[in-house]
Amino acid sequence: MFRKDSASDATFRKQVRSWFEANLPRELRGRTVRPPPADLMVWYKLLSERGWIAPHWPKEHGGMEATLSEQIIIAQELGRLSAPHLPLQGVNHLGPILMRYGTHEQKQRHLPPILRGDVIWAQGYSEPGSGSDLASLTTKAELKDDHFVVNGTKIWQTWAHHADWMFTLVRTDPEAKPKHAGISFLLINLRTTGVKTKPILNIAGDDEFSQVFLDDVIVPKENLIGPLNGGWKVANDLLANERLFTSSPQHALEVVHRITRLASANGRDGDPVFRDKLAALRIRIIAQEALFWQAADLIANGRPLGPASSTMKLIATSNLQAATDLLVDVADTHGADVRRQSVGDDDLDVTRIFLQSRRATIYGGSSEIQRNVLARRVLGLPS
Amino acid sequence: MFRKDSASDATFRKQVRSWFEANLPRELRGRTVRPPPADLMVWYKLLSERGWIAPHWPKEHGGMEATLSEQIIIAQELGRLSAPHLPLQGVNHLGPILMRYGTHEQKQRHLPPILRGDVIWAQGYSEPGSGSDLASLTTKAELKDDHFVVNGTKIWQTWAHHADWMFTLVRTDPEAKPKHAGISFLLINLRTTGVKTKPILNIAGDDEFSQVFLDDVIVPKENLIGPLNGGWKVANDLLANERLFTSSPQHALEVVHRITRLASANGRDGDPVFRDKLAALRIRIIAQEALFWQAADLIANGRPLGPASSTMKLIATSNLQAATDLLVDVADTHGADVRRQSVGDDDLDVTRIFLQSRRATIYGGSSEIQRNVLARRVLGLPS
Amino acid sequence: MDLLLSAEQEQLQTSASKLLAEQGGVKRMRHLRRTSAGFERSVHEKMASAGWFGVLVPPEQGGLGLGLTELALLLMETGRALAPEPVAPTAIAAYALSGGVRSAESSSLLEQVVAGEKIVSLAVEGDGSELDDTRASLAAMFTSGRIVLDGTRAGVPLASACDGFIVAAWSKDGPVLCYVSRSASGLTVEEHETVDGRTYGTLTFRAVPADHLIAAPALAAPLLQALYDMMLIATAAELVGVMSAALDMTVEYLKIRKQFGKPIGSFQALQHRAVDNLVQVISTRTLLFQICDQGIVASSEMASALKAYTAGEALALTKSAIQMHGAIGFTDEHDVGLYLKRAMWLAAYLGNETAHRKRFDRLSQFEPV
Amino acid sequence: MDLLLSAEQEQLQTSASKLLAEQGGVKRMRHLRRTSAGFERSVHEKMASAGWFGVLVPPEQGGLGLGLTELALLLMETGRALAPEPVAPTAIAAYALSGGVRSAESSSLLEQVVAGEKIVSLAVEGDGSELDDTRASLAAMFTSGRIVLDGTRAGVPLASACDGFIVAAWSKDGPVLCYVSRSASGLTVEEHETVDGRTYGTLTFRAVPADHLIAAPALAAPLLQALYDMMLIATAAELVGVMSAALDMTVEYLKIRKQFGKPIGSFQALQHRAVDNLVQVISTRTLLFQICDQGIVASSEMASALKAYTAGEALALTKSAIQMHGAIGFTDEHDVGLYLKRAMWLAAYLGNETAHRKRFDRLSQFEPV
Repeated sequence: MFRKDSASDATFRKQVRSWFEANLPRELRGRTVRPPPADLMVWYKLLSERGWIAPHWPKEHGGMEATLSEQIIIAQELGRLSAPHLPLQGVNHLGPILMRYGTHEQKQRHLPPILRGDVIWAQGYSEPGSGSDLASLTTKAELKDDHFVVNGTKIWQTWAHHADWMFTLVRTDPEAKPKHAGISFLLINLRTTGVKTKPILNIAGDDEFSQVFLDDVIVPKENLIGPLNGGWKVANDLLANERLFTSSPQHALEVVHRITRLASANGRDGDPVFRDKLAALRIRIIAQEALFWQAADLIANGRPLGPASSTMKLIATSNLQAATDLLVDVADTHGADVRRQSVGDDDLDVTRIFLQSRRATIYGGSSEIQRNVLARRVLGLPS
Repeated sequence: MFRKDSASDATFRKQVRSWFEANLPRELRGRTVRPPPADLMVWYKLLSERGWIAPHWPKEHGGMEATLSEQIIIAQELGRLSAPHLPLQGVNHLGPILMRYGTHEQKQRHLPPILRGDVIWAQGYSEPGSGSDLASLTTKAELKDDHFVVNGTKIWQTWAHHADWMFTLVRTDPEAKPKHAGISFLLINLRTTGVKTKPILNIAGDDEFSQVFLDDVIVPKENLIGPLNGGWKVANDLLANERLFTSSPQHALEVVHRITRLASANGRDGDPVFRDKLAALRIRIIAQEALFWQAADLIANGRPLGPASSTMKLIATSNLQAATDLLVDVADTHGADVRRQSVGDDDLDVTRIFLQSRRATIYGGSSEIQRNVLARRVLGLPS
Repeated sequence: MDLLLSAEQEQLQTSASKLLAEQGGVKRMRHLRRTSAGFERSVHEKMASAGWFGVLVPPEQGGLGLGLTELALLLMETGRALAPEPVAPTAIAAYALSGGVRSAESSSLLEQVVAGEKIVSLAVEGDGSELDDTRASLAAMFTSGRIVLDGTRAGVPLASACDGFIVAAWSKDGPVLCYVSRSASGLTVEEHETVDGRTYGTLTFRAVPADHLIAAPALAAPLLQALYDMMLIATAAELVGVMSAALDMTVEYLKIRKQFGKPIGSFQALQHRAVDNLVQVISTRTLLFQICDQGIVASSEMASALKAYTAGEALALTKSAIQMHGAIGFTDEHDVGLYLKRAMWLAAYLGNETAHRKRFDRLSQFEPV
Repeated sequence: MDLLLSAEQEQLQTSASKLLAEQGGVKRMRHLRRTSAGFERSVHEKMASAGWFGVLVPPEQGGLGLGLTELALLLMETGRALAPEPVAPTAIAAYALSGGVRSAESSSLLEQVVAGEKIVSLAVEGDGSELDDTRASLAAMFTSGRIVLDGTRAGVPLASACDGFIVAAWSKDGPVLCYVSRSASGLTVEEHETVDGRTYGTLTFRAVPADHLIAAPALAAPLLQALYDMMLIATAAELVGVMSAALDMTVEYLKIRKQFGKPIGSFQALQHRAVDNLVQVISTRTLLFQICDQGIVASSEMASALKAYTAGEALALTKSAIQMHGAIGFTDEHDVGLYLKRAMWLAAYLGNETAHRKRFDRLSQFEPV
């Protein structure tokens, strides 16, 4: 809406689109439940072979070194075909962290398998007692000679029960004040003795999450990333820019697309009350697009996003949920059916989309936490 | 909607309606700004002579001793003619307090002039520094022999600059803990030396409020109501039941009436989007009516309203504001005009109605305070 | 807490609550999700023994002869426990039988329904956009003394698991109500799974002979209207139960869950949200009771107002409950999600908030005091 | 804070803010409420000296040759200070003159407008329900070389106090734009007071000869569309200024005002509400700038999206600001109420949220990525 592709971006989009259309397996399109890893990693490896699995990585590490607008184009074109969500914790989270904080050996060892899709990574930050108050985490790692002994439990890892490794935050100084000064960033091989994982079904019946139990797990000291007790900064440093993609208007627009298809199938598209609601939603998403493109410009200009990422997340998540609300609304008496609501080739899957969108305002810093951050850091309100 | 008049109530309504129609001066109907006291008190005295100024007072004190449904009928019929708001602080607030807490002499002295409209009373609770946190009030009354010496200032009195007397809360024990244990309930004659009043215009340009300055004001000890330092209970005891009337659905319904008249005048009444909004509002008000009638039943059965009055106030005020929002919405490009928007005989006065409705969620315990009360007293959430 | 219930009504509510708790409460429902029947006949029979299905049936016909308020109380408890038995359809079917023509077949069927021996569901829903217009989709022909049905009926709760249906159809003289066994020849049931793990059905009738007539046009028209509105009210009652249980569960969690060294229920933003949810529970419940109080035949306008209001508030409240539970609320293993899903079905069933707001607008005239 | 303004743009904004503060800021507006002119010619001239009215006029025609972003910056400051001068109409009138036919009259008028010597307002608003459809209410006839106007134009800012109008009218060949002096014979102005203490006018033309033509149909059609959309954007810019000042004022108050022994800004419920208002400021401002960035002729669809969105958010924010101020916010003596009232007028002017949502729906096609 706000940006037309430049000539070179248009060429790039064309190239990406035709390759995706030719190569993304049809049975992986439009899935609202995560396919099994074996199916999914086929697509991961195809992208990897094409050199497109890590658009934002520098060439020296095997990435595309794509411009931000190219990265956005890839995300848009994947969304256009409703490509499945891949386990990209390694590519998106750990990779950039290793590039900034890893030693030469750490980079050599871990980056190539991420790129090839040989290793699936899970992110292990939250604990049962530490959600919004992450700094209170208690999983303990005691340094003994050349290794850590880790005890505790981590929860809400995406797909840890299918993962090979986990990057995680552990407490290495129980006395530290403030609490986040006693936390380190550690890589743990999930095949190590003493590690157990348990899948957790989400509200939509998808095995999205896991709990990981760590019982006297031996972790070599070389798996420490960044300084001992310096893990808080390692984990948080690159968060803001990542949020650009999680706050993309595309997620809500994909739901709008479902809404319009359903409405034209069931005749609601001629109802002025529906049109008013849809227009209100679309206008809100236009405002979100404006924020998104401005943030992209800031990042492209090397300027920090800062608390603006909290604003974006609040807007993105509330728009997404407003969209799924309208989807259920338009479905009327079928708003609770789990049978696939097919319109032409499309599976609209109203209930699952609605249920999954509950996640948005809870994970990655709940809306309440984002508001606390903005109250403190932008408005300067007292605590 | 929920209640049909009983046979005797129907007779009563007929009697009230025809008398109001015959006697309420036409120039006092449909006013959105308070007419001057001289005009207003004519109507007060007419009602008083008819014996209808104090429907809820017992007969022994000159009241009607009306049933609750009769009281509601009177309020409805006054609303039906858009009768002006009278200065009823004496009738509605002080009267019942005197009847419960006053001595024989106090009742004898103050009740008859209230009934006759010879004395206008103001309520002096809030102070510039004590709004939501009323118990922190600092206006000081020192007891010396047979009188108090009062110093301080009171604010947000309705019409104190036109009033003769004020009933007020003053601090008689500065050391008391908790703070509300050091507060007494006092009557102050506003013609006393040392009293100054200043009108305050509200946002709609009406001289609704006043500030009262008290500078070494001598108040006879006989003006103390209830025990020394027992004023908090005196002032709060009867609040819940009074809220029944302030939370009446009638206020929002009167705005709905304006909305429908405006919409049929400007053609919006045929617009499905408008009809959907109006239906949503009317349904909300129906739910409010249900609460109102249930509360009326509770009161009629002698059961305490308790925190339910907070629920009612939250719903009543948000419905009122939703109604004035819709009124402005329907007016579209005329939504900011102060010229009288006449439809037939009616003056719709969109902007003033909208602005005045801001009051609802601030005064009489703001919505924030009501939510605090319910969180603590009903949900038992910790502080 | 803010109701004006009689001692008898309170006792009915308490015993209903106890009965459901004894069967296993929400845990039971969790295990019954996506099973073929979706509910338990044995529990249905216990409900019958407690008189639930005769609540609206006059004593002389073997019922309790109570009113909508009592039905609402039972359904609020059903909603609170997420009990999957077809309480509302059965109780309302019994009402229909008791109010239709007195025939040997009807009386016998009524007896069986009230006793819990036969489970009868309701097939009276019109097409989604028509709501209570029964004309559209199912035709009734009187042929040599029998009624023969052709067409479809949608939105029939637990259609595959019941023994028969009270069916509304359209004859050349107007609407009729009749009884059709589940096993009637020419009747097929297409099952749809709902998000809360139960099913409802679409019935297709191909020259299906009805078992017997329940009401001919003159009687059927008002009866059908009453049934439809009663089902709206019943659905709202179950929603109110769902809402109040979700709120209670959330408030408990706010008191127990600690973050930043404090119970999260001490944070004002969450307190105020919980209070807004409390207000939703109080206002929907009060509206429900006041409408029930108007007597067994409520106005269609009010029934739609109630359904629209409750559907909207219930979705908002159960979503809020998930949010306040945080990550654990987003899992399948926590019960709070079951309440959201049940609210989704009840909100959609018989037409959602938008649909009933429109019906309200169509039916109602605004008359200021 | 989250903008990508150039150094020049930032400087323009700073100097505009300074100019308005030097004139007296909001206090000045308070004194000018309900006065006959409603604004000060002397201040208007200072704005002219600072180049404000030539912001959209090419340098070769005596303007600054800047774009919508710069106009938006000036208007945001105008909104922040509640300055009553007709900044948007004047600057957009100058744009219209610079983009119309080149004639001696036009050039001379343009020069005077840019110099602040003549104040020209815009009379292009259609009827409320038609928005940008100019056909309805004002007809233009070409009679012996002159244009003669008959009909009405509504919604003209400060109509009584200006020197003339850019008028849109409908001729048999299509729309025309022309200039009409305030003193033209046959022209009457009916004034309406607005809630913020200013006026706008309805013009009635009875065989009024236009002073001169600004654009004949071929040119007038796109120019008129651009003017209307530009005014929408300008109105939104002023609203964004109003919102940001109201938020700043509120946040200051939250820090200072104490209750229960603490600044009320330490209560989480108020913090979160203030944050929601911050998000409204950021998102409306960002949308404004991104639309301005698309160039001087924005799409009508986007202009309506912006007007709808900003009108809604501005009313919500200024109401919230009153609420957070509590009792003092409900008085006439506190400035925060002035912001609500200004928001009411700007939200209603040229069509409110509902109206522009409808226009957006009409103009836009949804195309997913």
